[in-house]
Amino acid sequence: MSDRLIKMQIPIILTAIIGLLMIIEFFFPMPATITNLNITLRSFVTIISAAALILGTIVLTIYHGKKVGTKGSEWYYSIVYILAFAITAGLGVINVRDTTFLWIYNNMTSPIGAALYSLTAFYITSAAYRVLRARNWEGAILLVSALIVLLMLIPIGAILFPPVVPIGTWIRNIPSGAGFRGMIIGTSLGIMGLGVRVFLGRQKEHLGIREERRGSE
Amino acid sequence: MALIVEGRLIGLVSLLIIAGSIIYYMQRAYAGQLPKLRRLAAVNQIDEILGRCVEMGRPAYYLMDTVNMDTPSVLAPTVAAFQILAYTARSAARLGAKFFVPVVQGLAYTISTEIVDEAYRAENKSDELKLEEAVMYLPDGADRMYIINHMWSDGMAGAFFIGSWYHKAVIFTENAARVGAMMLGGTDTTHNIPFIVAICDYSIIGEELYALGAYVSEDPTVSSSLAGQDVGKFIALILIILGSILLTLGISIKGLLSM
Amino acid sequence: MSLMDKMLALDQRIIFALLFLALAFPILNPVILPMDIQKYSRDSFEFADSIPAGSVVLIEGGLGAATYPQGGPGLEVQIVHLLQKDVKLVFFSISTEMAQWTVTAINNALDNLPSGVAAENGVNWVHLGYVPGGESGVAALANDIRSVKTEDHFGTPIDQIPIMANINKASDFAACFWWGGSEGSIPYGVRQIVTPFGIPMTGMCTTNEVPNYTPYINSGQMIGIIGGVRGSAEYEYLMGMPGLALGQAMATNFGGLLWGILVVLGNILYFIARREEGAD
Amino acid sequence: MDSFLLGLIAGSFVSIGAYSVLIGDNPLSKFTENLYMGILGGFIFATNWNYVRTNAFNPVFQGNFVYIVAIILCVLLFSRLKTEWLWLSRYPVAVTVGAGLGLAIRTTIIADFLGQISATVLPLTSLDNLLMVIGTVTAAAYFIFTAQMEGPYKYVNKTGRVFLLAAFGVTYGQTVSFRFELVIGRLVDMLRPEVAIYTYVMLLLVALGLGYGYYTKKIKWYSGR
Repeated sequence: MSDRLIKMQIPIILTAIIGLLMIIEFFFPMPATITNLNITLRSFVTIISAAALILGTIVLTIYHGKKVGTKGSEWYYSIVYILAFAITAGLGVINVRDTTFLWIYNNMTSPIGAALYSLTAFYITSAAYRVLRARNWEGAILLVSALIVLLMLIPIGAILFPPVVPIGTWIRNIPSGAGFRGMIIGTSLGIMGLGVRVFLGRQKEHLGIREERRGSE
Repeated sequence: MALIVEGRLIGLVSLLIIAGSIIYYMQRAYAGQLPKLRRLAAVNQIDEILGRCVEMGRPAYYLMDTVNMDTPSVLAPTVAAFQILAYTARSAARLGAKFFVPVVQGLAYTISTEIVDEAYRAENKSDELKLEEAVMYLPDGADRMYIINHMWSDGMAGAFFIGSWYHKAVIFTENAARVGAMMLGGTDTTHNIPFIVAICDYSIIGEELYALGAYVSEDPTVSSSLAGQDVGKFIALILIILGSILLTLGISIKGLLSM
Repeated sequence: MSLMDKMLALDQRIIFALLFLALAFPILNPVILPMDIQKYSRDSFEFADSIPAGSVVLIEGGLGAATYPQGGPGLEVQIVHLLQKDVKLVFFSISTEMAQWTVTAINNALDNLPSGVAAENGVNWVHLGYVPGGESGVAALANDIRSVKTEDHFGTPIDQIPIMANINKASDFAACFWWGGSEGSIPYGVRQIVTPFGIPMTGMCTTNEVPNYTPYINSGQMIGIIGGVRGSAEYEYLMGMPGLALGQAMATNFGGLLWGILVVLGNILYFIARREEGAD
Repeated sequence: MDSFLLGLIAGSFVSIGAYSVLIGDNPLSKFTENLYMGILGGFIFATNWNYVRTNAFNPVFQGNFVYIVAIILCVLLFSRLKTEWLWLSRYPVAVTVGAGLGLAIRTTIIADFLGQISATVLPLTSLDNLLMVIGTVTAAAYFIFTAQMEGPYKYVNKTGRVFLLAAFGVTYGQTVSFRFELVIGRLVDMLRPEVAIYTYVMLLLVALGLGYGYYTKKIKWYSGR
């Protein structure tokens, strides 16, 4: 077996075969063997993703370990990481339903997660002050529709300026609905184009392969 | 037993037509007949941003946000983001820009490592690459703090926000803007695209994301496939306009569409 | 750098601090600004208000850890509202976690009850607890309560509970309140209680799910709906019982107003700056 | 002190740490970053290990040998630990990308492509319907790559962009009010009567510490653009 075959061609063909299996199963009535095969393949995908996450955390821990070992810049923070990782992973591997493990999750991870998620409110406001300016007609459209919809949604908006409710609802349903519909139609075609190119092996960057260009534009 | 699952005939037919025209245009390109495509400015902007980073001696970040490859709707934009990453990493290697790719999911992390490694190898700059620092796995969620902190301490000068973007879009773009980076953003998710468009210096939206992936392959036969996608758009436009006119006259084609 | 340029390039941390203050202030000191009541919330409230004294109603408690902050305050106020009107309440939940949260809602409501209102467990209200089986469980409950539940959430046999003496079918109830949260279970109620038995129903869901249920409201299968934290706040407002939901809604108000003012200010400054540049 | 109250206080403290990132890179945000990354990393490690164990190893032990393939694919992933073997991970990637793209294509064609077309086929009897059709058509035409920016297409492209921008503006406004609720939810927990005192003390300590650091220039103050 040549190097090129196992390093490149088989993965590409495998991608195409599995992809086509999923598509064919959807359109044509299939014998149970094929449906079961597809179900098994999809469960493989979730198992692979889970294993990949294990790999990721291991690599990250090695990185922090090296940092502590070589006393790299700001290595003391890495100790925080390693301690937190060791305690949580240790408790969790022994028993995922361990009460301390769940306590850590519920009272440390989810509040930080929620706080970080809510950072968006701050950045949205600071960005709005900076960029939502009627510099040109494009900016003006963005600005006006954003302001009207926000006013419609906050409870006091309709008291301050009653027409925002019908106007806001209209903008949300008609122009905005139409814009997103057009975009979704385009995106769906983009996905199909991507699929054809990947299945034909014309684009294989996702496998880490990038061949020399065939010619220049 | 029916030959085709009920309600999916038209879906299959349109898929075959669209896929067929994509393949047709790619075959024609092989024979030397290239369709005339509109330039996507983003291709040049990638190099512009990286050039700025080299000039200022500061790193460029390539962020992809959600890369859960077991979710089909996320996978497609992620694969497109990998295609653009392959080009960007190679440009960065050629120009000598410091390049940083944090990834929040294991499989995407493995792929990104390979892409970046391959890119530097292709430019014979493997010795300039510290792989474990250039491509990093960060647990999904914890990346928010890591990236914000490092954006400020590194003083990054360029950023790419490409892929399937969710709530992190506004967090990262606004921080990058405040740090003073030049940004190119592109996504196909409907909920967070406004922030990408409003905050980034350059943006690509929806289908352009996939188109950029094809453009940067720098293979004219690949980008020719975009002409095939256009056939699909023409079909959609004709169906909508004709269908609406017919419906106004009292003839409905909706039954036909859901066959 | 002129003052104008400084204002235009306002440090983001000042904006963050202002936003923190705008959001925290209403939580600490609930300032009640007038609010526009959405039609669906008003319909739902008026429906609850129209239930005659002495009748028995069915309440599904489907709020969980994620949805309780939004719907909980509303459910608590509704319990107070109905008990004050001398309506008898029968609770149930279609998951174990939600059954526990329903107990929390009942306890909080009883704490806030004005003195003199009768609220005895078993006489004025009963919590049947967890009903397994999803939609088929609801169907079974609607047809014959005793086929699914023999004792209530606290272990008292149903036959010893006074309120349950004449109750065994959906048709024995005057109304149904479906606090679905984000369970997506509202259709169960419509299909298994409203359609077969003709019991009028209203409910609550998270804001983003409201559009999913508008078809039921338009067809008259549901009478209004409480949507998210704003719906809960409106219930509190209509009852004149300001609580956590109203505080949160007011905080949204302050935040939204700050956002709007900043955007408008940014634009005004931008235009003045551009004019000055043009004049130079 | 019961573990419930302790949890609320811990939650409040780490939230302050998380919010400190708003100032920019500083020791507290760095500490919280590494703490959070460690906990989350440990959590991800443990839950996914549990997932692989129950869904891949257990079936094999029960005699379902197909799952040996899954385990092999997982092992191939670990080639990442040695750069020369990286190409081995192409096999698990191929399986994932193939299945994912296949699924994406088959859902998008019916739900997005035909679904949106079918929803836009409207009787042209009202202004709203007419606008809906024009908006959808021009927004879709905005993405035509074979048309040059000249002649009538230029106007179609511009009109499409108007509708797209209106859609983005609406989403911006809609997101804002929802995101405020997130901060409010966190603040409600941090300012509960029984927790508030700890929150204030912690805030004071943080303010003093960071203030001292910035004043003595021991911590770098980043000025935003």
